[in-house]
Amino acid sequence: MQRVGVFVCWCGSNIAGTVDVQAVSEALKNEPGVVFSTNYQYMCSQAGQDMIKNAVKEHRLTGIVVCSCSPRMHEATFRKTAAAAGINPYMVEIANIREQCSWVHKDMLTGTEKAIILGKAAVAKVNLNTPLIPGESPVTKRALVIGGGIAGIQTALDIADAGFPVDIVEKQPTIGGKMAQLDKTFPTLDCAACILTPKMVDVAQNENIRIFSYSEVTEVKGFVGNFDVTIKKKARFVNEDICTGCGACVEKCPMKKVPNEFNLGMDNRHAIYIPFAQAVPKVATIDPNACNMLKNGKCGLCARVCAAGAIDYKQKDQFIEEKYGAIVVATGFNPISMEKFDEYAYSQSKDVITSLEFERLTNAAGPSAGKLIRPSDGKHPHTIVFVQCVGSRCESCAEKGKEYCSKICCMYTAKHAMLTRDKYPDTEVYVFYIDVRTPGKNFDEFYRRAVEEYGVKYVKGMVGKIVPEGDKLKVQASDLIANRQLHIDADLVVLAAAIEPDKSARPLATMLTASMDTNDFFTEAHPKLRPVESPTAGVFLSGACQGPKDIPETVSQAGAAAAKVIGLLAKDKLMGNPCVAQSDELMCNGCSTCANVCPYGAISYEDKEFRMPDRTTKIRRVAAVNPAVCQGCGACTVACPSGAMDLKGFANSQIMAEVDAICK
Amino acid sequence: MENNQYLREEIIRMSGVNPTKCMKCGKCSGTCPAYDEMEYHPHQFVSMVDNGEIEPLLNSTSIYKCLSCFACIERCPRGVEPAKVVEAVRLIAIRRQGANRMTANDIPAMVDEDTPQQLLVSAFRKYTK
Amino acid sequence: MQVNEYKPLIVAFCCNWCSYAGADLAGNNRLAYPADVKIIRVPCSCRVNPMFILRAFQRGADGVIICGCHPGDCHYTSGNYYTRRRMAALFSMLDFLGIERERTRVEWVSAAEGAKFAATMNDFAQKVAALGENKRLEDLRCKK
Amino acid sequence: MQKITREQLIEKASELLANGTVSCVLGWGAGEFGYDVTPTVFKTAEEMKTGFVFSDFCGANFSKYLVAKTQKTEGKILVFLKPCDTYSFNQLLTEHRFDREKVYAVGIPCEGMADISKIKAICGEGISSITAEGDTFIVTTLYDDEPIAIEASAVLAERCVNCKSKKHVAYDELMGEDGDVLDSGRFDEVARLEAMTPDERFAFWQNELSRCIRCNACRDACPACTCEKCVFDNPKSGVENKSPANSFEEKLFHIIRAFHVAGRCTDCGECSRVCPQNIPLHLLNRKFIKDINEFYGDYQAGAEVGSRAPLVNYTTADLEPGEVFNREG
Repeated sequence: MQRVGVFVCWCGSNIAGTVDVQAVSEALKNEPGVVFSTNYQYMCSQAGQDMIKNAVKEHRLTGIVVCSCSPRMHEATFRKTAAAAGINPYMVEIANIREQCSWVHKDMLTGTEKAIILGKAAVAKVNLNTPLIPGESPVTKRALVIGGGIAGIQTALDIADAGFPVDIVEKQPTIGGKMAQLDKTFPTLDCAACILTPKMVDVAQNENIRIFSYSEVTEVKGFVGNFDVTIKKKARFVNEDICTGCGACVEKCPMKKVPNEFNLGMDNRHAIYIPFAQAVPKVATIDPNACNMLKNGKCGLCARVCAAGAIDYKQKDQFIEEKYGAIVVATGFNPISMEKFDEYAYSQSKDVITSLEFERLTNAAGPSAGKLIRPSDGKHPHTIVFVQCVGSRCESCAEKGKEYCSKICCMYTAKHAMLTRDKYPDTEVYVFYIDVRTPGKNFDEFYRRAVEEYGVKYVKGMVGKIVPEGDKLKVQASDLIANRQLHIDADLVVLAAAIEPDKSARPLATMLTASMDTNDFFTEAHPKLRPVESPTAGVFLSGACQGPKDIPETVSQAGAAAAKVIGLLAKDKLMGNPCVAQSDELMCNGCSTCANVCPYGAISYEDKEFRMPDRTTKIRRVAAVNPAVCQGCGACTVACPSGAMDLKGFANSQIMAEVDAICK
Repeated sequence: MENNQYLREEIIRMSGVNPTKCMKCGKCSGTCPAYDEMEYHPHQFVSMVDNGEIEPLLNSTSIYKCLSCFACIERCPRGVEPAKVVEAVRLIAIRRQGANRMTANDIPAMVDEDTPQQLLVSAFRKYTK
Repeated sequence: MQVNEYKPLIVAFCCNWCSYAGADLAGNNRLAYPADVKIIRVPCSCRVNPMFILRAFQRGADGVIICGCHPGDCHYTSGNYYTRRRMAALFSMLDFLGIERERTRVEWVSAAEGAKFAATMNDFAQKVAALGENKRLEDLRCKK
Repeated sequence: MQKITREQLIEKASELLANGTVSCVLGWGAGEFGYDVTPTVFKTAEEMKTGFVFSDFCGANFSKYLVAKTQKTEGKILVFLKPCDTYSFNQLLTEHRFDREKVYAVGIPCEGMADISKIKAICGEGISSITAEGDTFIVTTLYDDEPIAIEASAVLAERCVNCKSKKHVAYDELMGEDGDVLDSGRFDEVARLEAMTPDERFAFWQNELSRCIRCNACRDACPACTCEKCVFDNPKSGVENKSPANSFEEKLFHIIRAFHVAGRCTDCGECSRVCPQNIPLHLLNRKFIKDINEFYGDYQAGAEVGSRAPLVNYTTADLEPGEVFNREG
């Protein structure tokens, strides 16, 4: 049995005006466990707190009930008081007799009556309280960034600048991501390479950053501050440490008909390749599916010309295990496949291209050296039609498109249209739109410039059908403002394809037990207030893996994620919230229901041996809650049919006792 | 589709309006008191002129239905001034031979006691050259 | 004229982050609601076990209301979505057993909605009072 | 009448015991009377020949016994599963309640099982034997001189009249032909109750549940109730009551039991079959199933291993609890 002390606060006249505090403290004296009950003008004042401390000593109290203002106001205060008096801070319960009683009820009788009942509930609860001690866990002072695009690069640089070591895992042979493929960037039109490549070099030169390129995360164990991660470094058949990136091997490689993924297959590369001139690390990679030497042992030319002797045909995948305190997901996005949009004839005509392909076509380092040509015949296009929202905001055809707005298309389409008119004033450029969405600094001005200064023809309405005919593309579309159908003979059609999270995100989310929405975007811990954190503690979100976003937004989010990581790594120890779920192994069925509802992936299962009454042993699967990860919502406690799962601080028995006290 | 660049440039010159500034919000038509009377509405004037589709406008009575109240100019968030476009189209029509909407002979039929004289004068100015 | 007006007993489970704060705000703004409403603080609406609700009825509560963050605003991301499904199923079941559907309610009250909290409680208390004492949940088994 | 015979099952079991595939058989053993069966583990073909039963009274769903038996047995256990049993089997696998590797499941067809209480309603108590002849049961009782003939179809169990599926969703081997998921009228009775006024519904359930004696048979037979320790047996849960202390508790028990199995209940009907007071407990479960289907889309627990039950899932667009009733108009 607890020895409970009850302290009723007047809060000046705030409480005492509507509640007979004397009657309350008298009434609560008779409650089970109560050995001391008093009232005072301001419990939260120094004098009030001293009164509590003295009473704890004098009456050997083990539990405290304060009838006062909302626990949201002074729970922390009175917990500190309890700790100072030498009892566990979680042995304090607050009865809210101000905000939820004296302030909302007018007459003394009802106010007093209710205050007594609320006090009784708090006493009933505190009788069942147990001392709780927040768990402590150490923090590994190293961060992992998954994905080496602009999001991952910026996050890694910011963390490294704060003095913490960071590893970047990038599945491609080079970091840089989508931004490296872009030509110019809106709304300022600086060239993507000019602003990105210096950052890539910074990453390569930063002592705190390691790059695992051509690598993937294969396993994640552990929890916030203590992740154990396995990284698979895929064999690139070139010794990274000695390759100088001179490119002699690439020149000599006889296998030159491999579709170049960096240029989206619009030209070819060699079997041994460096994705682009400014690649980081600037190291060659052999494509095992194309290399003759690796396929059938015939060739070996690259090894012969390599002055550094870096070629190693026998290289194997390597698995690296490393410990991290925090993980940042920056897996980025891809344009969706256009194959299913038959109405736009993407599969039928080479001259129907996606916007990313258009980027490569206009990029000086691209397949056409920056000259805008029709991919089919290399001719200069005169009439160009841009179609926005291809696959975006597409609710009815889930297997084709995405129901969300891809956010970046309006701006890059305006950019493409503007740049085309700027460089080739002889072209006629149409943009078909449903809405033009330009919420960003200098964004709308940018789009208006495309219309007003560059004479881009924006037509409200969608293209319904594109039919290749001769060397033209017959575009049939609607002009909703003029209320008529348009027929345009286009030379080139550019589709603003919706963007989707990278395919690697889903398996990664499973590994991280980080939650995702139905579109495979990572969910935030709070959509407004914690936008760069995953609900899974220690996992942070950077860039388009969380939702479509442009470069400025990605960079800000990357910085924000880095700040959160730095905040975490700066701590030596993590103090947990002690009010977490706990499973009683003896009653747990191991049915996984609780893990299904846990938003944080805090619950895992293990096979445990139990001694049975008949001295046999039995191995059963049981749940275990990781207190460092659990946030204490209690969803699992209700999902658990056997009642094995309970929440410390808000236990079934405690809440039930409150219910009983109120209903008596 | 008609694309009369000559007339387009002429109207732009006469009105001093840059139709590409229009962002097709429709506020001009939303505020127009003569909307129900018109076949082509203020926003369509701007957009059709921009597309060089002038002939349908010239042949429509919409150009005479505009009251020149300038509400559209007042309200346009982009400063496009649709009424000036309408006025310019009207002038193109009036300047064509015999295309005056009114002649002096039409006046007596319109006069009644309540009609202010000023209205007749301004209408005469507006519909003839 | 009835002298002793019947006073219902209402238990309100409020999530710590939104609804409990909403109730506090109602207090701050001195927005009155009946003293019949007694609030129990839970971390999240998804902490409310159907057993607590039935227990309250068993011990003589006349109405039980659960308040949580608006869907999409849950402090724990998804707790209230589970509450929504659980309570939809449970309340439908209570109705199936012939228990007055007005005795149970789920309401989303944000920390900013002090006025909504008070209005909700006034309305709920009024509806429950109109039903009178809760007999059905207390003694379903009562011998014929 | 069942298409598959006791002898065929014994033959199959003997074969699997002999070739070492399984070490024992979990099957229907003879009970006290000719028409009741008890879960029995047979170790040899000989044991089966004497004690194994398969008849129109083998409705019992033994999948839940696998939880305990697989823990205690070396080698694989042979279990015969009727189509409805396979759903429970899968649901238990979804919940990791036993090791699939330790079970050899043989799917057997089912033509529907007889309900002994329906037979007793016709011939009264004191049944000394029941034999099946074609589509007729010949029942002899202590009190009647002449055997009584009863059409099998007239005494088919309610759950078999409204059979939801003749399809086996899990097995290692199938005897006979597999059937299809059926379009049953199993929710008709729920719908009938829903159409009543609240007062009528209350009266209905008051009448039914007031007969409850808290024998816990429903819980003990239910394949979804496999908790290591039931909340109602656990003093820490705060709702412990092995026998009712006050008049409310049967109701609390049945509501909570239905809620705990909601989304997990495969609608096998064991609860109602074993209820000595003939309370239609399956209607509570079916109400949840019907609601879940209507609110969140059709879901059949146990149809596949690893599916996520509706009450531990959500969408952001789910209907509000308050809309549940508006929906009905």
